[in-house]
Amino acid sequence: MNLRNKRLNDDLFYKIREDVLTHWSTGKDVDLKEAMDYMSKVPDEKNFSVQLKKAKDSGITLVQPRAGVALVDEHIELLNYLQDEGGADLLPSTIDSYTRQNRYNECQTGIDESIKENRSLLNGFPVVNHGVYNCRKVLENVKRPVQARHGTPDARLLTEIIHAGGWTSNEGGGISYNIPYAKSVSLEKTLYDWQYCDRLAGIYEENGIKINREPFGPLTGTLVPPSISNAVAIIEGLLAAEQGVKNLTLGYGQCGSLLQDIAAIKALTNQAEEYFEKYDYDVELTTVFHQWMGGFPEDESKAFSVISWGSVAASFAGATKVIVKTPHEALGIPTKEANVQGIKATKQIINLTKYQSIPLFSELDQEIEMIKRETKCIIDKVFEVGMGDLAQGVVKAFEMGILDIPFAPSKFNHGKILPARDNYGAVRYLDFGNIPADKEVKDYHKKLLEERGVFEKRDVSFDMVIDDIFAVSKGILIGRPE
Amino acid sequence: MNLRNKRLNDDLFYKIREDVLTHWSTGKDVDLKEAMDYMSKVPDEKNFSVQLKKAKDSGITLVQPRAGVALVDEHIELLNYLQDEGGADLLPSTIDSYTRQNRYNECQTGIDESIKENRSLLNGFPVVNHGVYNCRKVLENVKRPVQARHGTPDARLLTEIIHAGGWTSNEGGGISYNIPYAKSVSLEKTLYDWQYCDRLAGIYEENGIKINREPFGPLTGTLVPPSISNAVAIIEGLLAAEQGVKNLTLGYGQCGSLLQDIAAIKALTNQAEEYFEKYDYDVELTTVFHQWMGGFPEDESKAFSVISWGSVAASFAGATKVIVKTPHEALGIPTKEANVQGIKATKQIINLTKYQSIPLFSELDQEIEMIKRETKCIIDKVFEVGMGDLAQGVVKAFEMGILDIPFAPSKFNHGKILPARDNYGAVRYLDFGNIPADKEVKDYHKKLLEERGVFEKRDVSFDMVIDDIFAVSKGILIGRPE
Amino acid sequence: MNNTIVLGVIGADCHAVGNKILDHAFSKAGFNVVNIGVLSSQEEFIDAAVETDAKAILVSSLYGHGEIDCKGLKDKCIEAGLENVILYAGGNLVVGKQDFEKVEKRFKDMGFDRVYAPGTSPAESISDLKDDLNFNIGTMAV
Amino acid sequence: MNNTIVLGVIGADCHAVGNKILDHAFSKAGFNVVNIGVLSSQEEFIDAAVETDAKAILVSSLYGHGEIDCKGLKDKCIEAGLENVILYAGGNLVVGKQDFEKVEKRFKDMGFDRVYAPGTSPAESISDLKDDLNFNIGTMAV
Ligand code: B12
Ligand code: B12
Repeated sequence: MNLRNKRLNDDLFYKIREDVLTHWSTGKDVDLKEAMDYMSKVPDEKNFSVQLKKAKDSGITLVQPRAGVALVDEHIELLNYLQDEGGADLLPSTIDSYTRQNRYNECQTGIDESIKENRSLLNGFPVVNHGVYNCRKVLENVKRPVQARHGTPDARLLTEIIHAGGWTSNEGGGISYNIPYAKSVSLEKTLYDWQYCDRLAGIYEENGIKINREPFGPLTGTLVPPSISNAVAIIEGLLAAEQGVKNLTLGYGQCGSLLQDIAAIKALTNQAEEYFEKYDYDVELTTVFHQWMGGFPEDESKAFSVISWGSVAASFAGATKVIVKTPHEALGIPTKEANVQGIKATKQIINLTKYQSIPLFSELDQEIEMIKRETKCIIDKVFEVGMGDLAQGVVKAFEMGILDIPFAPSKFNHGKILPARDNYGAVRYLDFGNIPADKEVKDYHKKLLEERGVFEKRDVSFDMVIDDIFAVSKGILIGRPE
Repeated sequence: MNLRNKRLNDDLFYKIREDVLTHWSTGKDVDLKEAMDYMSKVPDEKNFSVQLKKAKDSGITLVQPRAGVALVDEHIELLNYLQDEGGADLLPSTIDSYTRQNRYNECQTGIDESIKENRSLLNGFPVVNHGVYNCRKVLENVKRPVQARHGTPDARLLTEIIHAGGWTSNEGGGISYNIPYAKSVSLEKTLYDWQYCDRLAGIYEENGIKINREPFGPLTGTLVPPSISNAVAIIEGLLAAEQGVKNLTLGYGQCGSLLQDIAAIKALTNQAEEYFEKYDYDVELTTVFHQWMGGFPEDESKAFSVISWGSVAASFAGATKVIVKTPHEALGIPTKEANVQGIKATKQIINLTKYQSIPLFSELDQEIEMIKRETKCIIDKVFEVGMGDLAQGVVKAFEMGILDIPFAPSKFNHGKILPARDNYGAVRYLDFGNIPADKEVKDYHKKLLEERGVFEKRDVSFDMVIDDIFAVSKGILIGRPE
Repeated sequence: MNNTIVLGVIGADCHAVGNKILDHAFSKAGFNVVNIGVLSSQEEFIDAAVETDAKAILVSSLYGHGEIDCKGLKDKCIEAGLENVILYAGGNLVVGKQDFEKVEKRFKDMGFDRVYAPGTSPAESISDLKDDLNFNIGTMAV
Repeated sequence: MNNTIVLGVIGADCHAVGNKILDHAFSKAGFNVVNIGVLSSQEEFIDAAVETDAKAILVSSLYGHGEIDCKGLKDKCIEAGLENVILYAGGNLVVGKQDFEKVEKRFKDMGFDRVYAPGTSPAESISDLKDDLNFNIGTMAV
């Protein structure tokens, strides 16, 4: 394995492919030629890229839930319920955690027990075990595009199966589906494996079939400063584009400060476009805003408000789609009814705010510029340590802590940065670790946190971080001392 | 009755009072001297004015529900539930509709049947029938200030009873509790009767007891343009101040456009202060923001979002308190559980947004100036037709349609103005009726509505008004053609 | 052909918006609407119906006291010789969120011909009333 | 006095935030925390406990497969000579929003000494563990 940010050549790709398709018995049903035929008949209403482009052009924010259960018919029923009762614009298939770890045997146990107990014992849809034809069955029995949402470090077989199955979008990336989801999988491996997934999307594109790719924006979902998640999103976008991906949705997880959230999405769109242009990639770019991804309040009324607040930010930020939480979030995988409640609440806010906007006032503009400046500093350094090669750069950058994701489980993550909220609720760097930033930026963050310290009459310290982690689940935004 | 905007003199006041206290048997228990004694012992935590001032000074938005049932003990239980479970900062006692019409006999039937059937058959707390001692019982059994919220054209006896009962705030006014609530009660009568209520508050103030007064801001709750409700609020504020009221909370009902809602509250505060200064009244001013007062969606998830959206606007507008709706709004008087859900959802948004703010960007500033300009035009004209007397001016202004409240039931309302939303969701004048406005203002509204007409490919007409009336209950803001 | 109907909001109820909408919608659908408005007593409904020879009385109640306020209306109609006049009720007829089927039954027992759940669109009741009165759409001025 | 505890997230579960918080909180409360982190197998828990002579094993499961993942852990503990090691479980132990009492019972039947509902604050389990281990606060380094 010689990791380079270069398009995988056909020989290599098809050699790897031969092996990948043997990882589980359903791999043998994937026939690329036949899959292209099938895909070319998927109507526009069920094509992710087409629907996203339409939404982007008309300035609308689409609504997408997360959902997946162990068995095919139950999964179809679930998706139809979300689509018909909730009015979901885009459909998910959230994949279970065993599949994510390529433990297909355990999936099989889960499927068998789910059949026996007549309830889903898996936390998602075990797509590899179900295989190509069941993916098609799912797609053919719904009215909207379907996307796989997972968290799989090695998603190569999964990707083969879902696309051959007619699903036109795949979430993930070599960084975003490794560092927050794995403990000891190397970045070389996941970057390489995701090049495969991206390349497969590229091959479909070269055959005239539109496939949407979506790096996972929120990472650990817990107080991630916008410049970190934007840097990762743009880098994964560039890596995907190199493999021939043409339709990209870059993501961001709500921080909770309206101003910062709007700024982050605007900075992301703007800066990603700059980089695509700079590196000469022709990409159709859209954005996804994730409602609050950290710990939720248990109380459902409060959860509804967290959902609404995320919808407000998504709408005013002008995200192309919003990923919906549910009133059950703090407790467990939502029932389909709870999922529909989340969708309805979200749509209501989107509909109320659809034609409203907040202009680019100067504080907002300043926040955008600050995020872009921090992000650029990180991305440039990644290129630098990779000696111009972005893939190599990412590996080195994580080693050195130039890229560092707060609270991530991976041992390849530096784990030195600490985020905390400033006195107005925006997420700032309490400790930059080795994240590169110029002195002015560092002073800026320091000043903001000290302001909070003065207000709270306490030192700027790790206590703030802990209090902030618990804050939203306790019904507040900033973890003030009690 | 000689209606003038002049402080009622003592002779007249006490003469009227003698009669008022005979309107129902409980009137005899009101002893002003003893009431003052009682009031002077009500602690600060239970004084409305004190709590509002505190909130204003610390820039916090307090949360208050609406609630009331037929029987005293049940009412106490209800309020405690809202206070302890919901965390309500201020408590209401919503009065039933028979009391509002002074039909105390029917109240008695309602009370009797409620006892028999062991469920509340009245839509509120029949405070006059329950009398002074029961008011005190309520106050003594809760931890927060209590306010009467009603809609009573002639609230003189009610006002005597609640204040003697230790309740430190009274909602209402000669316009706002007549035009939206009555069909054929003259304005002379209600203005005169509310002078009495205001005067009584003034007398308490002169004896060192703080009483808060709150004109009812939202009026019919249905597409009321901000300049109309602000004009009425300021006028009722001036009328109250003349009678010696020192602590005023002016209100506004959410229109649904964030920009317009923030602008309306800011315009209201600012302009009310200008008028109080101009007429030399020394008033402690606070504001109340009412979550959406028009038709609600039946679906509870959607209702939650309407509640949240109102909370967002209240918080960013910087209102001193917000009045809460519930997920049951479209269907019927909420259970106490539903009421708590509304409070919790609201508090969650208030807590999430507490330290956030939206600066005064130029579009917002322009909206504020426009509202103030329209409002001033109306108020000045009211003074003019009243030949300098505000009370006389109000009567004439309604006759002439200078003041005109959309969809109001009163036959003394002109009923000629028509409101509709512009293409961005703000409520504008589709027809000014006789509302005074300069040409530039009229052209401005016309242009905005024509823009919507073009967008919707239809003429600006009454159809828009109807569609807008139903819009929010259908889950949208602007009633676009289907 | 007489297609007069009486419209109003009963009792101490001041909710005026739905009433104005119903007036507009039934008028537009060709009915001759006699609207007695909000805060109307049973007697006012009956007097208006007698005076105008109305074919139907549409009672709104929004504020929760509908059950108390509507009691005995049918009897008074019969007394006044209006036994054949069609009686509809709609709005938020009872206090609180209740099972609508039970509410419907209670109002039908009180003599109402049709009962409408909260937020029913005017189109529904217009079409019902046309059926009940055997009005052919073609014969109506629109 | 030995106050070593083993902390980890079982199965294919990657939820790391709660684990880091527990590490911090138990360490601060004076425990010697051996944190094996996320994605840990039953064997890893047992090996760590044997190696460090731990007094308690605190198993987190957030992602919904807790029931499957924890099956048999107690037996393996006994096999490894850890029959006296205290077993706690916490997090979001099962798929979906379920009645906690039932969940608690199921996990107790599996041999866990204490079971914690979603979102329980660290303070609660720290105080429980001090009781269970008869640790006197005074004897602990803070
Ligand atoms: C952040 C988060 C993520 C992040 C995690 C990042 C990371 N690596 O840490 C990301 C986005 C990656 C993620 C992924 C997934 N997640 Co997740 N996630 C959450 C979320 C929102 C917050 C978790 C959190 O960090 N809380 C804050 C910490 C401080 O609290 P805590 O984890 O609850 O831990 C505290 C207590 O529970 C207690 N505690 C925990 N363990 C123990 C053990 C003992 C012995 C004791 C005494 C106490 C104790 O003490 C801790 C400290 O106070 C929760 C929902 C929620 N709680 O709001 C869902 C949630 C846990 N996730 C869930 C799921 C299903 C997943 C996924 C499978 C994907 C999906 N369906 O979307 C994947 C899992 C992949 C995998 N292999 O594990 C579900 C689990 C459902 C269930 N049990 O029925 C939840 C509940 C959301 C939901 N309602 O669907 N998730
Ligand atoms: C606006 C409003 C007000 C305004 C009214 C202004 C005015 N003068 O019109 C104000 C603020 C003044 C007000 C006051 C009160 N209100 Co109010 N109000 C509302 C609200 C929010 C909207 C009503 C509305 O205008 N809807 C829009 C119109 C177009 O729809 P509609 O009225 O439902 O009518 C349509 C249909 O129902 C149907 N329909 C109606 N009648 C009939 C009859 C027939 C025969 C047919 C076929 C169809 C039909 O057709 C209509 C047109 O489409 C409703 C809740 C809701 N619906 O969201 C509460 C509501 C009606 N109010 C309520 C109450 C209790 C009151 C008060 C007593 C005070 C209080 N507790 O806060 C006072 C009443 C005072 C009095 N004496 O009547 C309750 C009634 C509770 C119950 N039934 O259990 C409601 C349901 C709110 C709640 N959940 O608590 N209110």
